[in-house]
Amino acid sequence: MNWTWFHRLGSPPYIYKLAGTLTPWFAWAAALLIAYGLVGGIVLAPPDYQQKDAFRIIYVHAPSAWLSLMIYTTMAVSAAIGLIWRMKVSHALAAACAPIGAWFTVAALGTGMLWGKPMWGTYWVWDPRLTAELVLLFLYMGYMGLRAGIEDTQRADRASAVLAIVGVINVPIVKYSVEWWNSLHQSASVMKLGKPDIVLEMLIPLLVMFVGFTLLFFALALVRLRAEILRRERAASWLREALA
Amino acid sequence: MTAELRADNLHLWRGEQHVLRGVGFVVSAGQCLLVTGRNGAGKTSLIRTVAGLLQPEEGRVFWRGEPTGVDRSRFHSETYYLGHDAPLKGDLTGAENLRFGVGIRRRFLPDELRAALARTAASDFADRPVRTLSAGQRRRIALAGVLLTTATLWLLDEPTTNLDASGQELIKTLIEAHLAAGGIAIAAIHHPLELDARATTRLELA
Amino acid sequence: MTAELRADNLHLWRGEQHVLRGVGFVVSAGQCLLVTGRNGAGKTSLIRTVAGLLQPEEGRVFWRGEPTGVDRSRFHSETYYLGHDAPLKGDLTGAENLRFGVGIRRRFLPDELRAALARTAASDFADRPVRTLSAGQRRRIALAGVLLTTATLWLLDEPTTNLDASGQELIKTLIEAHLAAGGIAIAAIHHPLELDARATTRLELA
Amino acid sequence: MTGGQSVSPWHVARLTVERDLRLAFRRPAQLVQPILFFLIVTTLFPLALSPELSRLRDVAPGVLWVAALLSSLLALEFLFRDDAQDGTLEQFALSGQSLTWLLFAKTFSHWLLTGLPLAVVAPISAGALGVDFGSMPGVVASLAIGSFALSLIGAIGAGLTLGVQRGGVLLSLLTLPLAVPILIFGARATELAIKSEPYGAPLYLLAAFAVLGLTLAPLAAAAAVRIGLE
Amino acid sequence: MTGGQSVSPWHVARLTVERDLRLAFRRPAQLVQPILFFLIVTTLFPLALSPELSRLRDVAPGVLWVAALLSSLLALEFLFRDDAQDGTLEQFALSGQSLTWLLFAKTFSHWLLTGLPLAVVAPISAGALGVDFGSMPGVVASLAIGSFALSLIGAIGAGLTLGVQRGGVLLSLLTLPLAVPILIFGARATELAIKSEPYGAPLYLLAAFAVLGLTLAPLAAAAAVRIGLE
Ligand code: HEM
Ligand SMILES: Nc1ncnc2c1ncn2[C@@H]1O[C@H](COP(=O)(O)OP(=O)(O)OP(=O)(O)O)[C@@H](O)[C@H]1O
Ligand SMILES: Nc1ncnc2c1ncn2[C@@H]1O[C@H](COP(=O)(O)OP(=O)(O)OP(=O)(O)O)[C@@H](O)[C@H]1O
Ligand SMILES: [Mg+2]
Ligand SMILES: [Mg+2]
Repeated sequence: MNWTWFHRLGSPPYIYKLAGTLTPWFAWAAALLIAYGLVGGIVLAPPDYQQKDAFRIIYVHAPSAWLSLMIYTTMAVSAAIGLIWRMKVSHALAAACAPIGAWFTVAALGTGMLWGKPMWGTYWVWDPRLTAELVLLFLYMGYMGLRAGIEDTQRADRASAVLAIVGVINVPIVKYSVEWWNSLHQSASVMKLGKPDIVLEMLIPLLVMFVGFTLLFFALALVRLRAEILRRERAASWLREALA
Repeated sequence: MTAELRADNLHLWRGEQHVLRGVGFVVSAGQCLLVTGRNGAGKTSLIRTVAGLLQPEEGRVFWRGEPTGVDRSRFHSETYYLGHDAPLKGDLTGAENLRFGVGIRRRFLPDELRAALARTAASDFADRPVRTLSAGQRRRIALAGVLLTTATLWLLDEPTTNLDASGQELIKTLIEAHLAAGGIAIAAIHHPLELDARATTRLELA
Repeated sequence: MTAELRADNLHLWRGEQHVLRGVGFVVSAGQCLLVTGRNGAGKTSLIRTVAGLLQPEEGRVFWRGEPTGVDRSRFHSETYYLGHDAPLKGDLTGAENLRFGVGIRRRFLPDELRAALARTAASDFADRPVRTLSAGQRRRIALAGVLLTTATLWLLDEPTTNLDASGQELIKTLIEAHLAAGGIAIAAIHHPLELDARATTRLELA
Repeated sequence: MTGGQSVSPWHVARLTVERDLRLAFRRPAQLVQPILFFLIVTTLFPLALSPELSRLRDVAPGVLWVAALLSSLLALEFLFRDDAQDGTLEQFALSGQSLTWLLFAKTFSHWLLTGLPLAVVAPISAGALGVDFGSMPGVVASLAIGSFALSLIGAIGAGLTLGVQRGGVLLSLLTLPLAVPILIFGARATELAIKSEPYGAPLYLLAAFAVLGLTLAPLAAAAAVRIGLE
Repeated sequence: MTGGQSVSPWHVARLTVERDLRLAFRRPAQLVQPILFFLIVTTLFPLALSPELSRLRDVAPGVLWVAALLSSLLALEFLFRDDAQDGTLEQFALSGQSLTWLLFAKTFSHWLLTGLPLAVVAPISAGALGVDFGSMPGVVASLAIGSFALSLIGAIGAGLTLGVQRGGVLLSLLTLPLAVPILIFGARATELAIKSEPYGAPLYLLAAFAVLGLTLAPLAAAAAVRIGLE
């Protein structure tokens, strides 16, 4: 089997350039999709017969929540790759993901709380899903805290990788908490096997928002990844050549 | 293959610093490598790299012809590393420290323990909690541990630190006996150690 | 009264051991007392007793003719003690360590700080966190602290530990300059320090 | 040269546990500290809250479990700390023995010294909070199993924070999210036991966590410790 | 020889506080840890207890105060520990400056770094426990003053446990009994604040404790540290 592609992925200069090329594409696509999704969701979709307009928070809430989980998984997988194959770029990617994931988690929590007030009459309840999402935020913070606590980049990489991998256990807990425990929170209506039970006019903008958020994540992650690579490789010769 | 330690083109960065720049050497059974160099030259870093506690960016260390990373536990079971600080528990006595510390590596009889302590002139205080020992007394306990382990490869970082004149002499005798029995030693030193020149290689780090 | 340190008939027990048995000496301005003795003889204990960190069972220490316990803070403001381990914060740089560590004793200009660091050949790494320094580099930072404090009485426990050959020489030069300026030094040593014989007294602990 | 008999894994584990127990018994004051801490925290609540027993009994599971968790966390900090400082951990890593196994032995003796005693004295606190005598077996069992799982999970965090100065609080931060399921099921088991309802289900879940921890945590801890030694 | 200008007590204190702040800011992760710990502990309770807000509000003062106390205690362990280990404390004692004053400066910066931030973030936890927004000033004030008193009292314990390995739990044991009055009055002030009743009386008592601590604790701590150095 030909492994050159894999080794190329491990090379900082290659990734640095690749990321630079891809970022604008992702950024523009994200902007367009999110704009369309917002218009579609907030203006065009009909109000919910039960929730009236409050349900429109879903267009930010659900994609943020999905991404908070997806980003954690991405982070853990790339940390694992870094740990196993000693790939520096992979660690850099994991480090780049963490703050973005944390912000999406904050967004999911924040919009969820805003939504909770009209729906459940309170901003916060100690419900399994909500709690697990909060734990996810703590995990992100623990990850960043551990990184910040260890000066040496390589040691920080590997130590935090172990944590990211161990913490991945929480992802299925968030995902399936609604089914395992009876929860106040909505159970999966879109992200599930079989047909989604939500009307099409509501669904399409939601999916568009989801794809838009994902691309936004890609764009942000690549920008941060480039910064990470710059920081790590500041002594390397290829960088001096690239910048000269 | 007979005992032989080889390092090839080791490159190590510590933070911003390129500490080891292509260091290489071969030491075979009955030989001692004395590592010298000014403060900060990289002696400790080299010894820790050989022990496997630091990962070099480039280059490898071979033990009996095989990279040390391949069968790490076999390599480690033949190696003993003694760093700047002796790995002793203040609340245990010297003898207890050795019983547990060396005990996880090999079984030995109480007599062997006593003999090792006697050789480093540590018998008198081996039954006092290490916490109450002077700096040099601690080193002597740790040295008894080196003997008791019967490892083939000794990695010693400034072994004479804190030792009095008789202690300096002791280090010399111990290393000589170890080499005579076919062992290998790598020692970082600042003060000259008058070992038999034929058995000694010097490595000056810059 | 001019600078003079006198110890009278010091007796100190550590645990079960009668470590100092009637030790006494006088050192006056421009003089150095070299304390030698085998491991565990009581060198560290003696120095810590003089500094006031250990209380002798019997005997007293006099500074400028007065018992040191009487005006402890005046005695301490004229004394600097450097023990087996250098009192440095790993997270601060060498320069910061001195700025805060010595800063609570006296005010000094940044130039003085730079000069002290230069004299111990520590300028190159004075701006790196101490955590990332080698054993000898740390000692050099600590020695710059000794200079910067401008104390009259230096209490040094094995000052040459971890230092390379140039460092051994440095210690000698620093102590000589200190004595020439009318200072007093007490140093516990294992390796001979070739100081001017006229300015040196030896105390062999048994 | 490398002579002498080789050592069996059991011998290695026995020596490691024996060493830790001996160290602990050298300072008996230390032995009772986690217990006393637990007892004090559980008595603080009635002080800060209200002394009505009925209300206390309602919060008893929560109080007992939070106190147990905190007491574990406090003690966890020392699981590897001393050994890291004096170089013992380095010697473990260079001993040629399995680091995973050595760390597991250490974690086990840590539980023997901190978790188990806590479960044993829990009836005192529980009694003071108004729990009936008949409910005690459930309380003790859930705390014993739960604290074992906590020790195992904590070992990962303790390994990870080795290189970090003042890792204590960071350790708590890393361990708590992972410990939440244990807290929830443990408190649930205790609550059911106090209400004299069957508490088998959450207890089995707790045991499942412990088994999961048993297989994974020492591996992760060993990886973490290796990194920490660099 | 002993030349140079002599230093004023203010300069000494400023340097000491500056050093501690700088050390803390060198590791920003450490700075937020006590806060996070506090937030996490206060969120643990609802998990172990029950998620009903009305019931939570009842226990809120107790939970907040116990969490604050524990977070203080955890942090206290490091008040002198690092300085003792690396010999800084020894140099303090031998500096010719007043050890009492130096230790007071250290205690003050410790409060700045751990107690004060905790009081500042308390409204978040209080909110999660169902406390109304209007009650927050009382909650914050009582925690700020209380944590200062706790730091002072803790300094004595921290000094006394210097010589003791793994002093952490012993430290808690020594400090807790002295901290109980603070806990009681603090929780009382917070409770009154939550119920929107006047909470001045317990708050003054808390302040009185802080002043008492201010005058006595550094003296006792200095004596304790001197003994610990032997
Ligand atoms: C702070 C409070 C909240 C948190 C932490 C939270 C968390 C989450 C999470 C983690 C997901 C993603 C689940 C998955 O991927 O399967 C999600 C999805 C969702 N949430 Fe929330 N939520 C909160 C409040 C609310 C409220 C108040 C509502 C409305 C009543 C709501 C409705 C939804 C819906 C409809 C979805 C999409 C479900 C799907 O199709 O998978 N959430 N939320
Ligand atoms: N804390 C203590 N408790 C009891 N005994 C002690 C303590 N510290 C040292 N001793 C004993 O006191 C004696 C003198 O110790 P000291 O450290 O002064 O020796 P030293 O001359 O400095 O030795 P070295 O050359 O090894 O540094 C030794 O026998 C030692 O074992
Ligand atoms: N943890 C670290 N992070 C960054 N740099 C380090 C670290 N440890 C050591 N260094 C640097 O690496 C270089 C080599 O250090 P090392 O400890 O190997 O020197 P050494 O030859 O043992 O010196 P000494 O004689 O003083 O013990 C030094 O310049 C040191 O400052
Ligand atoms: Mg070295
Ligand atoms: Mg000594």
